[in-house]
Amino acid sequence: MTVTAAFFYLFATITIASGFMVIASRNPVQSVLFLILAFVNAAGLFLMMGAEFLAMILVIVYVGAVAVLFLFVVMMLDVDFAALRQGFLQYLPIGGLIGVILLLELILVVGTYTIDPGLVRSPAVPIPAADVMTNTEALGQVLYTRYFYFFQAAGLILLVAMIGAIVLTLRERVGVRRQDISKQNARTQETAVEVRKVPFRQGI
Amino acid sequence: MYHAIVFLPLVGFLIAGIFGRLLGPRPSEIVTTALLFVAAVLSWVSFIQVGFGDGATRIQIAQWMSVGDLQVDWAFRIDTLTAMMLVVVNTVSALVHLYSIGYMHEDPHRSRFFAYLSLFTFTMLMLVTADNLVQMFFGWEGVGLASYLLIGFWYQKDSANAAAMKAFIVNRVGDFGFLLGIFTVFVLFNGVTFDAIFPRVSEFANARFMFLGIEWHALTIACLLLFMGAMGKSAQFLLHTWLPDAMEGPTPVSALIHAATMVTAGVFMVARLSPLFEYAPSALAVVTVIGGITAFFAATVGLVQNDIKRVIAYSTCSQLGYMFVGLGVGAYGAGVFHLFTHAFFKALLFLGAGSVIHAMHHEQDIRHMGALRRYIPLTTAMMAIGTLALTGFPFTAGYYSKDAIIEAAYAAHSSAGSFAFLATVVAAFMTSFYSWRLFFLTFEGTARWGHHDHHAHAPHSHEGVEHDDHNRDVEPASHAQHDHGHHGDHTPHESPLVMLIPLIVLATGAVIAGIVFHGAFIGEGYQEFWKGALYTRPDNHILEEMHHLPGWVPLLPTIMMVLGFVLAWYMYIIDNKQPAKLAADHPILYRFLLNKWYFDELYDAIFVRPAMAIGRFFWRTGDQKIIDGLGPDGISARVLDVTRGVVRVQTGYVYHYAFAMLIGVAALVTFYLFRGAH
Amino acid sequence: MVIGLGHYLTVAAVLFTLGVFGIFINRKNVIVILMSVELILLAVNINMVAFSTHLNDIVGQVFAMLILTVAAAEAAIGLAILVVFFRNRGSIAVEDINRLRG
Amino acid sequence: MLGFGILSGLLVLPLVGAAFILTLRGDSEAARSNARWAALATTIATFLLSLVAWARFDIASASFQLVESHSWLTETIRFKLGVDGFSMPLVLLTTFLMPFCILASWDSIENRVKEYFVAFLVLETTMIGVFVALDLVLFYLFFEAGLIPMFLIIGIWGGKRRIYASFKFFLYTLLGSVLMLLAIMAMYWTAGTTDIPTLLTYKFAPNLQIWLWLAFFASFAVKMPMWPVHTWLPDAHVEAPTAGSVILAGVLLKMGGYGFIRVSLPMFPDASLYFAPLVYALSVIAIIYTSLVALMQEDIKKLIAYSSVAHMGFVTMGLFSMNEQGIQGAMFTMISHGLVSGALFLSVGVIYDRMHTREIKAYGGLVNRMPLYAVVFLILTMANVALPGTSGFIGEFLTLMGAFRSNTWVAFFAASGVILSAAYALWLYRRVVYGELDKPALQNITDLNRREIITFAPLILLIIYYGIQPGPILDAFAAPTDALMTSVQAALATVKTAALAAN
Amino acid sequence: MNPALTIPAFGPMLPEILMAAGVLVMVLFGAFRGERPGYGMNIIALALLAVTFLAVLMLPSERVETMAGSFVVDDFAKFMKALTLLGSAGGVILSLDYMRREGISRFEYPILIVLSTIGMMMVISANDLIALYLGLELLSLSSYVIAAFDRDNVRSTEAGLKYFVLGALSSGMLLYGASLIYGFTGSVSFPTIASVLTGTTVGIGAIVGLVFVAAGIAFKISAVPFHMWTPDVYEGSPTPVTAFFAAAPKMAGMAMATRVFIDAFPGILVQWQQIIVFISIASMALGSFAAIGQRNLKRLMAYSSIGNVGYALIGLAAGTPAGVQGVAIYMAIYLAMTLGSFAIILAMRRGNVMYESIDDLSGLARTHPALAFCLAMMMFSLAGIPPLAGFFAKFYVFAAAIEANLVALAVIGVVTSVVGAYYYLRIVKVMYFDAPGERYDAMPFGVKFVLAVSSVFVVLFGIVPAPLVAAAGAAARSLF
Repeated sequence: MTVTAAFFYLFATITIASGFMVIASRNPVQSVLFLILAFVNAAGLFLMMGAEFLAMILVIVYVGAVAVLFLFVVMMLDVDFAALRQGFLQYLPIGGLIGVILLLELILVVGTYTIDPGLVRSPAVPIPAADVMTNTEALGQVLYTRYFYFFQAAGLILLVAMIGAIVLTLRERVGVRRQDISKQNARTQETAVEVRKVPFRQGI
Repeated sequence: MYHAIVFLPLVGFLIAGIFGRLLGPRPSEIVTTALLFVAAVLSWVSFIQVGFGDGATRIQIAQWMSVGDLQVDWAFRIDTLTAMMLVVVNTVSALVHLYSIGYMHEDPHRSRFFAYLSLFTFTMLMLVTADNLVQMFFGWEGVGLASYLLIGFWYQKDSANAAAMKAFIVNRVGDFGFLLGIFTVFVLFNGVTFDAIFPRVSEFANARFMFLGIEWHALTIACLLLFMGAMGKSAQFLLHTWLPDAMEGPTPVSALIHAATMVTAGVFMVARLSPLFEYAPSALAVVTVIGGITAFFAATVGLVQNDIKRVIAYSTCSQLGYMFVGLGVGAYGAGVFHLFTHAFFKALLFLGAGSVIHAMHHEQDIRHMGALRRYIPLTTAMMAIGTLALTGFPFTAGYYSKDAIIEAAYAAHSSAGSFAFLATVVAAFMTSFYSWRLFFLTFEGTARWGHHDHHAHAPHSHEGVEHDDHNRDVEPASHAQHDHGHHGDHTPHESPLVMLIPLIVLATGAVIAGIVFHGAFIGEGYQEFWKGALYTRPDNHILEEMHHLPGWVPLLPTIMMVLGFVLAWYMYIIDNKQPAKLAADHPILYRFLLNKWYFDELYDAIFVRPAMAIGRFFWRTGDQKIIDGLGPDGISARVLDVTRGVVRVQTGYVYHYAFAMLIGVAALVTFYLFRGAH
Repeated sequence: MVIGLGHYLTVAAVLFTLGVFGIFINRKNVIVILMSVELILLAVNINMVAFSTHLNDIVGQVFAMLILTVAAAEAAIGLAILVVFFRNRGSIAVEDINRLRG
Repeated sequence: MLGFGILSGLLVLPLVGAAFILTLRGDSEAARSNARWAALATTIATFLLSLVAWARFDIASASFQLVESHSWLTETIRFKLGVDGFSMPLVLLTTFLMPFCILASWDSIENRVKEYFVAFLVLETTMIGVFVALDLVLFYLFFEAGLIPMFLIIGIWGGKRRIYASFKFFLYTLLGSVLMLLAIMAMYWTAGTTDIPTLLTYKFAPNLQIWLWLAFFASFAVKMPMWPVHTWLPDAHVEAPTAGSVILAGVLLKMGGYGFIRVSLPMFPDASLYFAPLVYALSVIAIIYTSLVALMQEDIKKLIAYSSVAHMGFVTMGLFSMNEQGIQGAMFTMISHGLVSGALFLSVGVIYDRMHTREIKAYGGLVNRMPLYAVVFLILTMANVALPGTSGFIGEFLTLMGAFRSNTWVAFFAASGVILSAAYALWLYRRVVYGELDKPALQNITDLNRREIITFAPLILLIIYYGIQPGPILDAFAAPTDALMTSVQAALATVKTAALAAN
Repeated sequence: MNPALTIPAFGPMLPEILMAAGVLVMVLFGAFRGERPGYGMNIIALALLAVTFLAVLMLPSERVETMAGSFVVDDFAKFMKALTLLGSAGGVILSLDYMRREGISRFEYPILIVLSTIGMMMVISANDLIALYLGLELLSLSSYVIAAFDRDNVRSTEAGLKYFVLGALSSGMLLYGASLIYGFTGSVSFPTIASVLTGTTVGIGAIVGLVFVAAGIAFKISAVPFHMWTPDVYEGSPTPVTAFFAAAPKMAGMAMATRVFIDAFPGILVQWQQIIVFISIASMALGSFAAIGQRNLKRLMAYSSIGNVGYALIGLAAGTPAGVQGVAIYMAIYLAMTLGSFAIILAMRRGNVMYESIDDLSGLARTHPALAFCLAMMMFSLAGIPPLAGFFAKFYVFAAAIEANLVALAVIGVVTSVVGAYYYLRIVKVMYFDAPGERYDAMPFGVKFVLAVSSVFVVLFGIVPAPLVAAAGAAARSLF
């Protein structure tokens, strides 16, 4: 048993266990936290496979942004968690059975993995050896050239995400005071301050 | 000329039928009657030409059907048989037309009546002039239609409608056989014209034919099927039930259609097809037996009937049986001769009965008649002549023809012939008895018609164990003008001249037709007269043998006639308590006969009711429950069940939807794993 | 014992199943469903990277990276929809998302 | 004119009339009247045009005539029209019956008059289309398209259970025909074309023939309709307005028979021989079964509808007897039945318009007040029971003869229909027309009016004329029947050879 | 090692580039202009779609690959893109009046439609799994948002949420499948996959991957059993959005399915044919049966679209040029029928109330004869009754199935089409046979326009079918 294997089993076990906890945990906040744990350990697996850039992305983007976004929403939506507990086990047997069958089949399938060695030797874009070029650089080399199209498409998708999020959630609430910088800058003493002479002992 | 003979009645029909309402009744009567008289005169001319000269011919009128090897034309085949029939039909028809002018003079629908009569005459002429089986079938069904219309002429009478329907449907049963017979003939001979069939019959003398899975002697099955048609039309035993009911029609109709002409169409057909039947001895035996049974059976029923027309109707039925016996034993001439003479005396009897009914203000029950001789002497005389001719009084028409048949039956020396001989002899006795019974009850004895409210007295009948519903026997009183029967003069009155003239003419025929024509029809002039229109095989010598019988045989019918007369005289003149006593002593037999051997009830039980029950079953259970229930309605109900199930699956819960997707994927993956990749 | 491709694929398969499982077994809370989706995508990424390494082909990693990008966008939109739904319905319980059915 | 011929004209003319009626504005009495007259004029013009086609038609030729062909879906699936001796009389029947339908609807249709006539004119186009199509896809197109207007006619202007009846009619016949569509496609891929003249000469493999035959049979049997898929017909007939029934019985039912003669028999002769016993059995059952059912009906239209089923039994029996008499007789029966049953439904319409009921019980003694009607109804009844001298006889006689030649059992049982038809028809006549007029509601019923007389006169004249002189129609069938017989006999010969070889 | 820096050919991408540039302009324009009444943004979107449509038509007709083989243009892509653009335009036109009257008229709607359309066009032209996935996500994410566009409506947001959750699951499945295919074939590029997966040495992994990919695709075209979202989303979404969903993404989805199966997996046709046959039968059956139970028109149309996808898939199952031609024809005709039907649903408005129930059509033939006639024609067409366009659609797919010897499939297809005819007929019945209700408001111009165009197409297609048939034929041939 090598160190590699030990790390693999460590990361894999934690990933799977926390993945399980994501769906099993009763408190969504805990679920998010387990999700983060799963991602971090998955990043470990990525590292072991030599995909350093993706590992980092996973931690930075996922843990840093997406998971936090989840957490934020969970917190924001003031959900009564206590009321959300019934019925969990109602369909578990049949659902579980089918899930397990699917899992076994998938494992069976990957167990049969064979591939024509010729294909391995003739990849579309080979990964350069680590001493020639870092993983990050290699990705960057193809992403902006060969896969420029995908890059742009991903941009459009993010645009959609932005527009979508805005169009759904942004509300122009009446009665809400907003900061308007140009208005602030345009203020002068005349418009902002009115000097009144207050009559003595009478008030306004 | 033949065009005129056949089509003049049609012209009459069209004129009276289409313009009758415009013209009014009188012109319709005159036109149709006049045309018929012209046709009748022409018929006699042609009869003399053809029968005693050399006028046999074929006249093509038009093509009818031409389909593949089936060629059917509208054409006349004129030979002696046809010419004879033309005479019978047109003469009787013309006389009946004339008679009807008087008989129907109160009826508002007279023009329709005359149109129907002419239509009937036309179709009957088409039948007898047919040169092929299909045209004959045209006439065959055409007369059926006319009969239907005329029986149902008084459409307000439900019984008349029922009788009309019955007549048509029972005839259709016969036609069913006729059709199949035509087909068989066509398959055998590849043609339906007589010219195509007759010369080739001998080729098929031993041919076999598969029919309904049985291999038959081809000509026998063909003849049997055709004979089935004849049975229907000629009211032979088993298919006879319509004829008595047909008396619901006006009396002239009974005379024309149900005595003289239409009902003899079956006889004509067998005679016409004698070349076929000659080669089908088994079929002839059947004809003989059926004829014998009919002669006997109808006579038995006739013994006890009380309706004047029904008695004569059963007599007709019985006489038709005689004719078939004549044909069946091979003596076609005798059968046809009886047809010829019978037309005269039976039409005479019917018209005479009509005259009686007319005199009695539409009373038909002979139990309510009596002593009419004094009131309507001429009618009585005519009826007497008719009765004499019917019973075969020597030297009247019936004497020659009927006795010839009885002799021929004896001469046949076959078991069927012997049976027929016995049946006809017994029937001759009964014929005599019931004919004279009718005569005595009607014209002799005491007048039983004085009390016009006899309907109210239930057990007035002197034979009265039971009797028919009176309403069935009375022609409708709805003829507006004809209400004098109820509050006017009840005295019977002699009929007008237009009704009497036909009686006289027919009576003349009934007396002399036998003497004049027996030589030509069945005697020494046979060959020259028929000129092959009636075919007999070379080995058929029955006409010869008829003349070499033991001496008692020709005497027997006359003896029977006398016995019958004497018995009737005894029972209805001397000791008129006897009949009732006799009926009371043998109630079962009496009822059996009175109810016509229960044939109507039997048919009702085995055909009519089951047909309706099956029809209802097919409809309610077959169509609605089974076919619709399992078919469209059932399927749509199942579809809706499925729909409800499917809609219930769409629960609205995301996890169910996801689960469905998972199942889909898992199922497909499993499928491929188990199936394995190729 | 050499850690090969099969190990990674198995981990991915387990994660994938857990993700799917989380979607339809969950009755509580839509957010957990969104997280389950993230698990599925993580499993796919593990697959992608594992294959990429095994095939010595960088396309898999590019694909994985794009998947990450899209996953982020997806999460954003999903949460946005979730928020508007919550505003209307006052609940994010899975059982309550059932106005539309039949 | 762009190479479009007289047959296209027959298809387009009714549509033009329909379009014209659609342009009429408003629902005033004047507009309705205009719609009626426009429809009548259109149908008469169409009839006249079909007479022109008839005049140009060479009766002695077995080939397709007045052919026109335009590219349509692809080069192999073309818009091809033409007529031969089988279809020409049916086209004439269609165009001939249409004016009567319009006349029959003159007063009885009171609401949505325009739509009604539009539906009828569209229906006419589809019916003519079925008979003149020389491409199977086109044939199918018209075959099915007729469902739409008929569905609307039954559903909008029908009786009480019109919705049930219209759905049953539509779905039943649709289910039957979709299988035919698949068969057409299979033929397309096998023979490479859907051109009917080409397919008539194409020899399909016997095994394929079996399946194709069955698929077509599913469609035609429902359309005919044959037992046991006949139950839509009584419902549809009963609920349809008078003119709808006329067309349904007069023309739509004929499409099934036409299909058999156009497709099943000539293109699948082996299969037709193979399945002839089945068709015989169904035909005989239809004749006896439906006649018995007709006997028990309480609704006049239903009775006539069942009698139609029985008559169609004669048609199928005749067609599959596969000899001249049978085939020509069957074709003749179709024409004759078109006239007779059409006229019968018209005559039911006459009293329905007056009394608004079709219950037999509600009538009785009509002859007292309606003598003319009684005559008309009598003649039609007699034609319906195939009295010689009416057109009904020719067909029934020939079909029976044809059947007798190939199977005596069939003829034997079918001939019993002769008895049963007399029973139900006369019983109906007796219950409706004869008897005393004692129903209070009937006391003021009026006899035929001038329009109705004009409607019936030509029909009755033709019924009798063709009964006496069937030549004009029969001769048209002769040439194509001969052609058909050769192909059928060739198939018969192969079967016999095979049987001999097997022995 | 520096990969050679080559500039890819942008020509074939011109329509997409136009759209992308246009949408950015629209975003900027909208952001600066803010919320103002009027149809300005919609007009721009329509103009953009029109220009793109022309650009698509002007593309060369031979097959061109670009973007390192990720993007392909051929006749098939042109045909389907044209349909998609028409569908999107329909979605925009139908929304014009509706959005304003419902008070949800915002400039993002046309933008999202356009973005979604870009996604569709990417999908249609995708020549590898990554492009496919990205296009699909672009399409889907926009769709989720516009499903929930009526954000203050609980039904609309529920529709969006359901659509999103299930859509995310399906794209996860698709991705998992893609990863398996990638792993087992060593490539994401369709031509390469096709060249690898030939002969008899196809591993189970690729097939399982294909199953997962098929699941993702089937979700998009709402084929059973991945259809469950469809009725709910169709019912809940604002009606023009539903019309859009039923029209445009279906085109792209079918194109995607066709391209994936025909282009990438021709070698294992026997394997995937069974998947398609299965989901085709299931879709046809479910579409027909479930629709009978519906009272809501939009929901009914959802089941109708499920059924129609089943029919279109028959053509795909055949896997032959005739089959693809059938798919293309089917989708074109389906587009017209579906837009026409939704136009009528959108015409059912009195004041501020929209009516969606079948019973609300009662007696429409009396109150709005023309409208009723159009809807009746749509329904008969959907039922596949000749001579309406729907018949030809079915004709071509069934013909393809027969050619490919899929007789059982064809028979089941025609039988379910008869079942389906029942619910189409029921609508006709309600309109024509039942007693009339009150009149509806006059149709807005856009709705009228869409209805008129689609009705004319549906009714008169049978007279001149050749151009479309020929174009579809060319499209189909370009895939083989």
